[in-house]
Amino acid sequence: MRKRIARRYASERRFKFAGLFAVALSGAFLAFLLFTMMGNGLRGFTRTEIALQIDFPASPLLLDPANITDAALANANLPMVTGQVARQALGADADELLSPTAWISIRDAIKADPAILGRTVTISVPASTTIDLAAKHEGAPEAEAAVERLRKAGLLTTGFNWSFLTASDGTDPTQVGIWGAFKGSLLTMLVTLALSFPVGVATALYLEEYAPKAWWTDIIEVSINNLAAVPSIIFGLLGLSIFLNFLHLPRSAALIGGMTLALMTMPVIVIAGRNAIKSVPPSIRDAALGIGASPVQVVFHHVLPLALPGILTGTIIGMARALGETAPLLMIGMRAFIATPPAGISDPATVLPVQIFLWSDEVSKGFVEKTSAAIIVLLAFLLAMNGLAIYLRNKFETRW
Amino acid sequence: MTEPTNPLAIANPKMSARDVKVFYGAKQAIKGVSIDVDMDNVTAFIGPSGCGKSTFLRTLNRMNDTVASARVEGTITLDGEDIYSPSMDVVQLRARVGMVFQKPNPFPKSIYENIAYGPRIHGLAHAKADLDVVVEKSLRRAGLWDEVKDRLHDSGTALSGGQQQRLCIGRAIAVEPEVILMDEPCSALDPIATAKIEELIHELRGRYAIVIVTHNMQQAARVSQRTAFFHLGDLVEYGVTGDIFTNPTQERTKDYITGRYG
Amino acid sequence: MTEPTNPLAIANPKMSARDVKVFYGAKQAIKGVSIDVDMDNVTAFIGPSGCGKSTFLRTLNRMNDTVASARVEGTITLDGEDIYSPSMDVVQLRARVGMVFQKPNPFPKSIYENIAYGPRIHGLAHAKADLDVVVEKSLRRAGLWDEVKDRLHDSGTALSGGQQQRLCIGRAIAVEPEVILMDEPCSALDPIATAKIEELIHELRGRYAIVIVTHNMQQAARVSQRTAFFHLGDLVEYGVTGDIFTNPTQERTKDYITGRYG
Amino acid sequence: MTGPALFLLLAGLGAIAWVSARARALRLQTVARETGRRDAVHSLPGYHGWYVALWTLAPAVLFLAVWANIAPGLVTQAVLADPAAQSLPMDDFSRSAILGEARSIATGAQAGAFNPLAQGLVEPYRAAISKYGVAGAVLAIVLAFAGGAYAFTRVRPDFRARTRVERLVMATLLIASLLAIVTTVGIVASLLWESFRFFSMVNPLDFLFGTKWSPQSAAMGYGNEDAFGAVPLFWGTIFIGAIIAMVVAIPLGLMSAIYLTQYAKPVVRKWMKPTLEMLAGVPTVVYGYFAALTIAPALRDFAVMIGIHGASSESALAAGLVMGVMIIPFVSSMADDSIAAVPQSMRDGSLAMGATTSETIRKVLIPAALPGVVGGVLLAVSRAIGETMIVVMAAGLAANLTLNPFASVTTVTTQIVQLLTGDQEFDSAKTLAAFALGLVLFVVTLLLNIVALRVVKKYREAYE
Amino acid sequence: DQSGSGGAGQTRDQIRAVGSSTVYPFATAAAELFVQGNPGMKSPIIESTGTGGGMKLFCAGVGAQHPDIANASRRMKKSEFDMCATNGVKDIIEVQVGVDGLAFAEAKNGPDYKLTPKIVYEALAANPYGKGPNKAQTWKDVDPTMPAIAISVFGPPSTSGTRDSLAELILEKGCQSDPAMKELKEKNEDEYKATCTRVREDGKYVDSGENDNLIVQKLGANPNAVGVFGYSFLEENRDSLKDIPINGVEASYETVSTGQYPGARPLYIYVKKAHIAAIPGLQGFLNAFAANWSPDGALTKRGMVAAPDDVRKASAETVKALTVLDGSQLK
Ligand SMILES: Nc1ncnc2c1ncn2[C@@H]1O[C@H](COP(=O)(O)OP(=O)(O)OP(=O)(O)O)[C@@H](O)[C@H]1O
Ligand SMILES: Nc1ncnc2c1ncn2[C@@H]1O[C@H](COP(=O)(O)OP(=O)(O)OP(=O)(O)O)[C@@H](O)[C@H]1O
Ligand SMILES: [Mg+2]
Ligand SMILES: [Mg+2]
Ligand SMILES: O=P([O-])([O-])[O-]
Repeated sequence: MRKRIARRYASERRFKFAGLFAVALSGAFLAFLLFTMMGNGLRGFTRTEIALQIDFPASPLLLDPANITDAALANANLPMVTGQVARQALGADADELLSPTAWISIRDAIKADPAILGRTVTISVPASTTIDLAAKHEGAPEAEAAVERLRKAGLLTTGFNWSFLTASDGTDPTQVGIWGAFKGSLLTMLVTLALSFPVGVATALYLEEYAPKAWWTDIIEVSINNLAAVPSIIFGLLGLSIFLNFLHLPRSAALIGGMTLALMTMPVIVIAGRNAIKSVPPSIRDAALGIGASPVQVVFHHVLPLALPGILTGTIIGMARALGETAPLLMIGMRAFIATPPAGISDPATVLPVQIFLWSDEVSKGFVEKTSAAIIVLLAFLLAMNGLAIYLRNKFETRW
Repeated sequence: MTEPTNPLAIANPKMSARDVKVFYGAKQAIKGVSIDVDMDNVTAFIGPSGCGKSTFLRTLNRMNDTVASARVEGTITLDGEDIYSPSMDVVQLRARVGMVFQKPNPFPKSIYENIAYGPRIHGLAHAKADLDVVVEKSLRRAGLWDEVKDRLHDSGTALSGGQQQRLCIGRAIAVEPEVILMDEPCSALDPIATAKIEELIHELRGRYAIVIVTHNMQQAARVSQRTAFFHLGDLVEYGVTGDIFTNPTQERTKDYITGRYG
Repeated sequence: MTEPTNPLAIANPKMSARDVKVFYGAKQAIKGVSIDVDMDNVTAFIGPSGCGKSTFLRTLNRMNDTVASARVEGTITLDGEDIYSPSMDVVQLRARVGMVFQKPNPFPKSIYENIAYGPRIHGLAHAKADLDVVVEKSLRRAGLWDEVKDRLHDSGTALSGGQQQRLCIGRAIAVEPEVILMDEPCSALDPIATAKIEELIHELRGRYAIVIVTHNMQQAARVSQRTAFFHLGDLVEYGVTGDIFTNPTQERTKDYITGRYG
Repeated sequence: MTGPALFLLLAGLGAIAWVSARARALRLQTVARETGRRDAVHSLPGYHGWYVALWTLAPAVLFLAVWANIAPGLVTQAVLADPAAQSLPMDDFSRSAILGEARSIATGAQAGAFNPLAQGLVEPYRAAISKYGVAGAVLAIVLAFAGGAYAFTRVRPDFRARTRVERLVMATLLIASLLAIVTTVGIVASLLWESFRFFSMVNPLDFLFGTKWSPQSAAMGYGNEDAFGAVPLFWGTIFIGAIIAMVVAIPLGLMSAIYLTQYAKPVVRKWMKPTLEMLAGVPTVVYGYFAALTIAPALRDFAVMIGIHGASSESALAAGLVMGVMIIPFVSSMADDSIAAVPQSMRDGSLAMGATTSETIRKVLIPAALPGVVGGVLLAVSRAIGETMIVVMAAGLAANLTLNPFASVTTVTTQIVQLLTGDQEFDSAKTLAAFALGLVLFVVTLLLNIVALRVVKKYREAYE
Repeated sequence: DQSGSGGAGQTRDQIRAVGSSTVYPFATAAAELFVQGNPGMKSPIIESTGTGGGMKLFCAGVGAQHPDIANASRRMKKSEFDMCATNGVKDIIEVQVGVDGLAFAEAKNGPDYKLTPKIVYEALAANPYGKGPNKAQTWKDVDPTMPAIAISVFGPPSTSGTRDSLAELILEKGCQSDPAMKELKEKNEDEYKATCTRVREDGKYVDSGENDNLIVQKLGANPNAVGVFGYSFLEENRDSLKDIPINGVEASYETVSTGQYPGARPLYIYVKKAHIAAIPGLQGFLNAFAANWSPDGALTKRGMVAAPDDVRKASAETVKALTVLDGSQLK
């Protein structure tokens, strides 16, 4: 008997340990994922720059200091001048050291302060990807040597890369940023929210509070449950054939992306909404009906306010899912190079996850860390949303 | 089993039901009940669990409309007007025939808002001052004013069970109903709170027609002047409370009152 | 309100509680109860709702351990051994002190498996034949054998309420406990099923120490030889059942028994 | 009149309608209440306000919606009638481009003209736009007044304004819920038509039961036979989504749920549960990237190390593993729900018999919760087989019928993406095959979900 | 901003290009250069849809809602041209912007393969010379001079234009080493095609998806494997990869651009002439291409191989004169 008890306790401990192990393993996987992304991605937020001394009066710039316009700057032969200056300062391999678009930094400096045209100034310009990677100890031996040389000369600085947050897609990894995709995500989410929230809440209210028991309400219910589980890529096919091919709405636009994602998010909101509405105790409805409130008043005065935290939680979760969604957007033309941030919902746009997908496919190795950095931005965004949902849930969790 | 019973003839009934049958889907819960309710007396419905007391009570202000499967036959009148006629506005009917439920169910709002809600949606008071008057009056009538007057803006759900139930009665009173229906209003309460509610019913009597469902025969005896005994969907006996308890005419009533079943 | 009471002195108690206090978080549900339970008598716990009958009952086989917020003070012994001592094995304790709940809760398995579950986990029977014997014996003792012997492999949940409750008693018996605790075992049953259970308790008496919680005083009178009256966490009075019902020494007991409250 | 100004004006009219109708109702009702019975007054004054405001706004807004669609045509006609339009090129597109540019400049959306011809049309455009703008605005305002006046005359104490307004609210709610059906119909329609065309080129039986998927055949013009046997895709989908992913997700999800609900301290549960839920919140493109660049190479190295030949770096295992991790929270939350739905009395019953916690869980709770758990797993499977980005990025394209988890397989969703974004002649069976695959996917997940929901529901009822 | 409804007056102030994923990096580079040279213009939108998908969108019609440019890693097909014409896209300008090298590569520590089109064909064909399924397991099975290493080739998927090039530039050449195949071509084009270009599907050839970075990674992890991809990827990853000579010719910028290295194919963009006048900047975008496609231009820095001088000259002429494509030249 004693032995038997001991055995049973041992099995109890094993079982409990298996549970703990499962939790720990799942948690560890998450930690590993986040850690890997952080490890790769944090580097993406920094950029290596090389200080370049330019003697403007002596340079063969075709620029009239009195007439600094965009067009004038574009025709001022800046790329060539930059190349020359760089070769003088850094040696023959300067082209390898500087980003091919380094001259843009000089252009912007001139634009910001045309007065510098009259003197010699030192401007920090982005280093090439090879140098950038080498400065972060990821590069080839030759590049590392070059970095060493530049460091010794005190020309090299590695600092936070603000332009990663303010620039848009591009071809040079040292110059790209996520602002365009971020804005695209924002616009898309706005459309999604504006469409799916009212419709979702209205549907949830109708089904939970008013719908008669009839065949067609059953159909609505089945469709909604089903839509919540339809693979997202199918929504992409829907967007492709209905919104693009049939309705001829503008391709690649945040509008279409938002509409497609709204169809996907709406059932999530309906289901969360129905659960929230269901958890409002019937006694509240009875109470209101019992003193002569009409069914619409009952819902809008009592049920909806009480269910709102739950509905909001569901909405945030649905929106978070939509924010991370990629597959359907590939089908509707958002897999595109869009370097001008969208100004409105009908402008061509891309979104963060698609940008990640695009960058993961880029040739240049500098994009690896940019991809991870973009992932960090996306994850931070999502964590914030999920955190808000959890906060709401905990704050308003009511036991009746 | 169903013997015809002779409901008390009441000269000028406030509400009157004639041959009312209620079905839940195919199941019949009320099998042809006729009864009159008047202003001057408190009417108690008693009977074993599941006999249809609540069901019948809820037909009186059409709360059964909210149950999709429920269907009502027969006529029920309020001041002679058929409450199931299409021209009857249910919302207004419920304002005239108020209801208090078994479990106190205050809105999760302040005490003040609980009372003010009804007058507001019925347009009985517009200015803040008017509302204040209505709230105070209703809480006074519900015997709650002294206990809550300093914390009108606390949540109604923070009150004790008995206070909550009185709040619900006050809320019903606030829309100036003519009839108040109470479905086992004390069953969730402790003895002291129960006593307070019973006292309150005494005070309200005469001003409103009151119908109370209870499974506690002592309570029926204490608060009511008329008692109706239901069994399996039938109104078995209806009469002056004293008579029913001391001298029931029906065998089933007697069995129930002496505790043979239930 | 708390007057000291003199629990029945029992010479050789099966279980014995001394100054037991139970807290749920900060709230005290049992305020120092001392009581002895013996083999030869059925002990009934009565008292108004919420007075702590169930709480106290569950301390007797440490089922309260499953409630995270519950905390027990004082000593409880089984055959003189402290059941809350660290050396006491809860699993074995519960095998010795069985429990039957208010709502019949058969496992969603076959009747056979319901009974065989306990013997199996405790290793009381290994071979199929042994198990068969145990199952039959337990079902016979629970007075259920004749009704179910032809459908031992039907689901236990397919039985009627009364049969389910007897199945649960049989399940408890199957691990050969010394004490059986029953928490309102008949409150979910109809009168006929109730009568069967009461009969069963009569038959089991003497073989097991039996403690039964009930809110039905007639039932307490019918099945028990000792009655303990609880009120607001106190053990107000404990004595021979006949005395308690005809001649209570405490005012509160009297009020309760005559229906002043509850 | 510009859009915003008209909008403000209408909003103002609506507000005036609301205020005046409400005031009138209030006055009439006060009188009625003093004289008449209490039901002489039906609706709150506010409802009368809404009723009249709706009548004021709805017709005008509806009219404007229609007007917005016909006015541009009228404007263009007017501009074309202008002498300056004579010099426009005849070809349709340049013409409409120039017109469009002129309009953009006229409305201020664009500053300078790209096409010199556009500049000349700006003035006519401006004139026409303002002409038709004013016309539309006047008509809208007239309509608003007419509607408002009609409704205003109906304000009476016993008029059931509340009923009318509420009926509109109900209609709105109903229409919203019908949108779900419209979406479903949209999906089915968009898949069905193209699939139909595909099946007119490829025998459905060959498609469903063929064991050779060789898209190069169709892609490169080797003919359609033998090219569209989708069984390897179905197998790949099942292998990754329903087998490997589930082998990861079911034990981890189930045991996590058990540990967190039955053993963990409340604090641990409070923090761990949302933490694990984050696994489902990570975007799938991130998982895909992670699977392709971190997990897959590691697995391949591992396979080579233990001597497995033909290990591919696009192994089914890499995609399945990562997908399994993604699915853990689905399984665990469904398991959590179903275990929680087993009545506490079952647990008490078992514990009271002297069972240990793990015995109670294994022998009572899990068997009782099994239908719910199964339902949850089915839902997770349907989610896994519809998952796209992970497999697009980490699973291969080789349509192998293999049991080797280190080999490369392909899935339905991967192929859909490939087929629609590859170098295909349009209208080839190949592009259309994407829709046929989509249809199959839709039908399968639909069935899985129906079954799963049935199972879960039935099981819930069993305890209610 | 894409505005306009009701038929008349649609316009767009952003250039739209769709099509090949191979041309995509060069088109994006051109787009960037275009914006740098024309400040104030919005950046063109380049969508990577694959050549065929791009053609479908391109040929759907003329107007603001249709793209202006189709990028292609192969020449437009006759059927596509006809479809364009049916939809009113009549005047199409064809510009060859450069050349993409099809590179064969192995890991830095690889076994130093030396390949010929014939070896590649015999190793990869599904049905070499129509003599039944390919049974070769190792390179040695194909050619005794090769090492006895299991055949494993990572290459473009059948959905890509790059795969077309592999078939056309390498496989067919290898196939034609057998004179019987040349005859077959005359007799039965379809059978010839199947025999000469169909690739085995038993796992020796691995369809490697669109993500060429992955191929690079895989080669690093698997030194015995051969990778086939765009030359630009080889250039970018010289630190971890080395090229495999074909017919003894090393893949370098020169050999690819002169066509000595066998894997070279033209890259095109197709432009709607009707859009040139209507879409602001379209001409400028073409000019940006033309200005940067020379051997020392920015596009070649991105990995594109410049076309031979005469082709470049002709293309520049086309861009200037906007010469329209004659459909009868197409296959
Ligand atoms: N919504 C419903 N649907 C179907 N049947 C119902 C419904 N409500 C009540 N019933 C049934 O109608 C009968 C009468 O129920 P009712 O609630 O009126 O009884 P009661 O007398 O109030 O009982 P109690 O004392 O338990 O409250 C019962 O058999 C009950 O099961
Ligand atoms: N899990 C718990 N957590 C907190 N308080 C509890 C818990 N269980 C019971 N209580 C409280 O302890 C007190 C005693 O409860 P108990 O269930 O023992 O009463 P009872 O006499 O069995 O009542 P009844 O006749 O209603 O079953 C009550 O006030 C109850 O609210
Ligand atoms: Mg009732
Ligand atoms: Mg109890
Ligand atoms: O995208 P493709 O170049 O392979 O057509």
